[in-house]
Amino acid sequence: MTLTVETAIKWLHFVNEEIQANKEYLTDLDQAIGDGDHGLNMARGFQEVSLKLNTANYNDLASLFKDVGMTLLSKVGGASGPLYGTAFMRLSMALKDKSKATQSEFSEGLQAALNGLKMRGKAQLGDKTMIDVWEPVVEFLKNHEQVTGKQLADLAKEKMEATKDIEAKKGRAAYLGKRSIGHLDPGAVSSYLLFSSLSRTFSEGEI
Amino acid sequence: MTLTVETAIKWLHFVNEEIQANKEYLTDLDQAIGDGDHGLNMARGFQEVSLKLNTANYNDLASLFKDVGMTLLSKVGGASGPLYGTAFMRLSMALKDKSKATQSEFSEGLQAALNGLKMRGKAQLGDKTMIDVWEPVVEFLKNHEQVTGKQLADLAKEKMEATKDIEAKKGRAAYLGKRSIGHLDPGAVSSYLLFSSLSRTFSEGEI
Amino acid sequence: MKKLVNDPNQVVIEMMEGMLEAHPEQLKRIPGTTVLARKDAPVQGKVGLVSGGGSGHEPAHAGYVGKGMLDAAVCGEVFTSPTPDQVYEAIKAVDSGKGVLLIIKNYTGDIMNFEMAAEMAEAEGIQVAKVVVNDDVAVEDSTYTTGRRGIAGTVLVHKIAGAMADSGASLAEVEAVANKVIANVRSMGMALTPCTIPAAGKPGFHLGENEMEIGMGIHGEPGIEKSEIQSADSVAETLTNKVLEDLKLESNDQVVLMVNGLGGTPVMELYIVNRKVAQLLKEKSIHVHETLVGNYMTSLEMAGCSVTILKLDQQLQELFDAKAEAIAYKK
Amino acid sequence: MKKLVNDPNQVVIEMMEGMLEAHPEQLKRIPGTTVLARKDAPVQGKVGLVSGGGSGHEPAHAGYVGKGMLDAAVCGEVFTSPTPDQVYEAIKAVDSGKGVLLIIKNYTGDIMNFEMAAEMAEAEGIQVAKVVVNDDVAVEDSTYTTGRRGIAGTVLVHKIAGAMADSGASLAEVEAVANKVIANVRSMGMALTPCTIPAAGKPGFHLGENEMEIGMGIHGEPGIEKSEIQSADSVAETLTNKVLEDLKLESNDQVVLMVNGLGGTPVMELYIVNRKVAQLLKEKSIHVHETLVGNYMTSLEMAGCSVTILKLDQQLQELFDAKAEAIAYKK
Ligand SMILES: Nc1ncnc2c1ncn2[C@@H]1O[C@H](COP(=O)(O)OP(=O)(O)O)[C@@H](O)[C@H]1O
Ligand SMILES: Nc1ncnc2c1ncn2[C@@H]1O[C@H](COP(=O)(O)OP(=O)(O)O)[C@@H](O)[C@H]1O
Ligand SMILES: [Mg+2]
Ligand SMILES: [Mg+2]
Ligand SMILES: [Mg+2]
Ligand SMILES: [Mg+2]
Repeated sequence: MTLTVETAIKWLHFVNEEIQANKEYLTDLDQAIGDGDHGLNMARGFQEVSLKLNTANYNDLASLFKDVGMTLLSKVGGASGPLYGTAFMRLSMALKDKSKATQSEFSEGLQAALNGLKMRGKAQLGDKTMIDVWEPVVEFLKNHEQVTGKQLADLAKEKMEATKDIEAKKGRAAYLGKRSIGHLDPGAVSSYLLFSSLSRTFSEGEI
Repeated sequence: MTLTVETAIKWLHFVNEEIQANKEYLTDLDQAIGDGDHGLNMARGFQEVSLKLNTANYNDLASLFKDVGMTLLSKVGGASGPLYGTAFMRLSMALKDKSKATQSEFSEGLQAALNGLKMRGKAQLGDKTMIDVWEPVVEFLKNHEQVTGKQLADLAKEKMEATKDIEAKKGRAAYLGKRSIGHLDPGAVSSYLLFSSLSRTFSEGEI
Repeated sequence: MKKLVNDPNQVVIEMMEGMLEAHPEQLKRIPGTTVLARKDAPVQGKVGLVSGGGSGHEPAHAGYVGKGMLDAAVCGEVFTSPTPDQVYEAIKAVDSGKGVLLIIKNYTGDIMNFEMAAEMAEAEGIQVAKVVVNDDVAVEDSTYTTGRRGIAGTVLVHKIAGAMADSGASLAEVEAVANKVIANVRSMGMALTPCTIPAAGKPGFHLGENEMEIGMGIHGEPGIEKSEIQSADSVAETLTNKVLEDLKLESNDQVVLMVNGLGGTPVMELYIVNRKVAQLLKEKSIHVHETLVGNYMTSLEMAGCSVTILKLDQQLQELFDAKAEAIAYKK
Repeated sequence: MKKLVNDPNQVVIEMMEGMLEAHPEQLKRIPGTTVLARKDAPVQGKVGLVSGGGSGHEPAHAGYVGKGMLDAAVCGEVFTSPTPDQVYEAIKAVDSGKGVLLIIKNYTGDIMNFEMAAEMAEAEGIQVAKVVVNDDVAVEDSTYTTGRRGIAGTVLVHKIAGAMADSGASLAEVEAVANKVIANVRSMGMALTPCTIPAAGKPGFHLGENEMEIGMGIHGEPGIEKSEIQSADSVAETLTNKVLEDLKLESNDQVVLMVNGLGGTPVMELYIVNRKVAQLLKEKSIHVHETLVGNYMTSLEMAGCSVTILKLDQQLQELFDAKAEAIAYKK
């Protein structure tokens, strides 16, 4: 795969589409084990991202992802805002000056983003957070040279669904203790939408 | 008829019984066109009256009705408290020193009570208040020498039911204007219970 | 019925006990009564101010007991005027020899009970004056009927008459200024949800999922009309316009504005309403001297609000600005 | 959804506008932001105090802006922590050179957003300290999890740290006293009804007609258990005992007691709860220095309450007693 400015923009528009379409679903999930704003937060943030991308011009991936990160940081709020914001800022930093990225460069960028997420949120794999989708997806991209969109989306979906059985240790759902079991983590679902949109960007073909 | 201390006490216990049995009904009526406390107010008041009558001894009607009036005054509150309280105080004053009363003495007493009600509440016949039961009942007792309990109860009932078609001019229902039409006046219903209990006291016979 | 109560028939006494526990330095209970008075009542050389009415409107009225406002509040049963003997006890407890002003909301029951208490007190040689607050423009004012209801504007009567009494004014002077407030204050309310008298155990009226009632009284008495729920702006406009229609303000008039919550409405929504009311007054060049936003005169847990406007003159403004140290009103 | 709103997505901005209209002498908006600051910010020679969080907890936090309490409040979307750029604007607006203390409620989102803002401000050479309030004993405090939530006790941190800052203390001193309050304050809440985020349009959780939730958080996060509705006394006992268990008071200890309403509960019920809480403390010979009863930290229109107890020492007591002139807290 090669990620260009155009494909990145396409990806982010897809993310916005998915988030808007699932706004109520994400909110419902957050009502069950959180405070019911995750859909609202993500929809507000990606709406702005989409607007931004429609009005600005980008020569490189770094400035594109920086804008995405800053927009999410200043529009989403809550727990997910600083997390997704940090992730895209780190991705931007990792892709400094690059106008396109190979799969391995992009995977390294996502690894940096994941590191940022973990640094910011102090969560581990298995805490029932978005990390539970990010970490396996990043691992997979790093360790496989030829990846199809379908493989990526399937993996993200599987890991997202697996958060259902986990007891939350971080984020608002942690207050529920064992009562959090049986519910999907809203942030894991929004992260799944992020990666499934990436898959959609490259349709079913090789990423 | 002759009203003795014993029959008066019997009457008031019957009133209490009827009020307690109709507490929710009176409250429902007051919810429709008032503030929903008439049943609570009357039940609180007559409960106390009943208690009082069980513990005190009376040689004359005046002191008996004075206690009833004072108890209602200090326990009922709202609009109905001062009204029923005043009525029994006036009845007491009219029967000063009497240990029993003839029908004509009692009717004069009720006329004095009615005057007190009108002085206190400034309502007229046709304003959709308890006056709409009191005034015709008192007239009837004054103008007929031999009255059966049934006649009395029937008249009180008829007049009570007639409040349904009236637009309220006094009391809380007046705020509703025309919207008060179609609802019984709660105070007219409690006054009906007062007079139907009187009828019950003398069973079906002559009062 | 979802309420934090014990015995629904004991809510008033238990509330009073809770208030006394919370404010032992400010309040005392006149023994054996439902009267809450200033700890230091009767205050020598000062006209005593007594108000009260049915409970369920908290912080009205006991929350307004304190220096610069009321000397005593009489707590009736929920939505039921207190009885004459209780009001009489309050009058006796606050009279320092300078006389007592009764601030009565215009309801048949309140008028009758307070009147009888006044007669009792006068028979004992206590000077008593009465004012009747009737600020609710939702109800037509007609001499043939009960007239307008007293609602949230009553709090401003407490404030200003209280300041006047605090200044050492005579009973006639305090009465006069209270009547001046009454002549210049107008309110109107609306409700989104009903409320439940604890002892009744079920809501006093019904509003559909998409209905509201404009002109709602503070005991759930119906208002002008039931309608579809409207936006905050439209509600603000309806209430404000009706109040202004009656108050006949001119540009550059000074007013106090109160956006009052009925108990179940979040402060957030009250401020959203205030935003529009303030805009409307600005458009008419009416100057808001001070705005009060909060739960001042409630109806248990009813959701809804009322808008109150008081037209000020120099005297009312100075008295409004005076210090007050009541539990629920500090200035 | 029965609410007095216009566009459900604009409630925060419109509320802020309504607050600015209501309190033009006390508040200013930092242009282009969701920050409400003291009109006279930055106050020279004084450490600046900034708090905030998601909206929907009114009067928290903008209602606590004013002399003796906060210098600025950052208003996030409903139940959503404000973003770092907004918090950063607040820090800049209140720093007089003496540094700024951030008072953060312990939620992942708040911590992260405020932390990032602090990093931004520090990069600009502004001294920033942070304290994290975690008074809610309904949640187990474990280093492996998110830890306890910050709820109504936060208002007492505002009050006491505000008084300390007002005295001219240094940033380190203000931070230290804020941490002392945090170490000595505990709360627990319960709910009878859910609440609805305006933009979500439906209640955040469900409670049956006869159910309540003990340990409910102020964003509708579930608590310890759902149970049948209990009496006010039993609720008071459950909350108080859980708080006391954690606070380990001794007889003759002095405390501040707050019985806080969650927005939809009438003041009457709060006093009924207070009656029992006061009794329980008396039985344990714990002396209540002052009681606060009212809606201090709400959850939109949720019905329910929380009990907060702060253990005082000489210093905390003096600072608690100091003057405060915030919109929603006057002393
Ligand atoms: N410490 C954390 N690390 C990683 N992800 C987290 C953490 N805390 C929360 N999250 C994620 O954020 C999501 C909730 O986001 P959102 O509802 O927008 O914020 P909030 O919880 O502040 O309301 C959770 O579902 C979870 O995936
Ligand atoms: N001015 C009046 N004169 C006579 N009866 C009245 C008057 N005002 C009210 N009432 C009676 O009182 C009844 C209401 O009593 P109640 O509900 O106990 O008092 P409140 O209206 O104060 O809540 C009405 O139904 C009516 O019959
Ligand atoms: Mg959330
Ligand atoms: Mg009634
Ligand atoms: Mg009543
Ligand atoms: Mg949130």
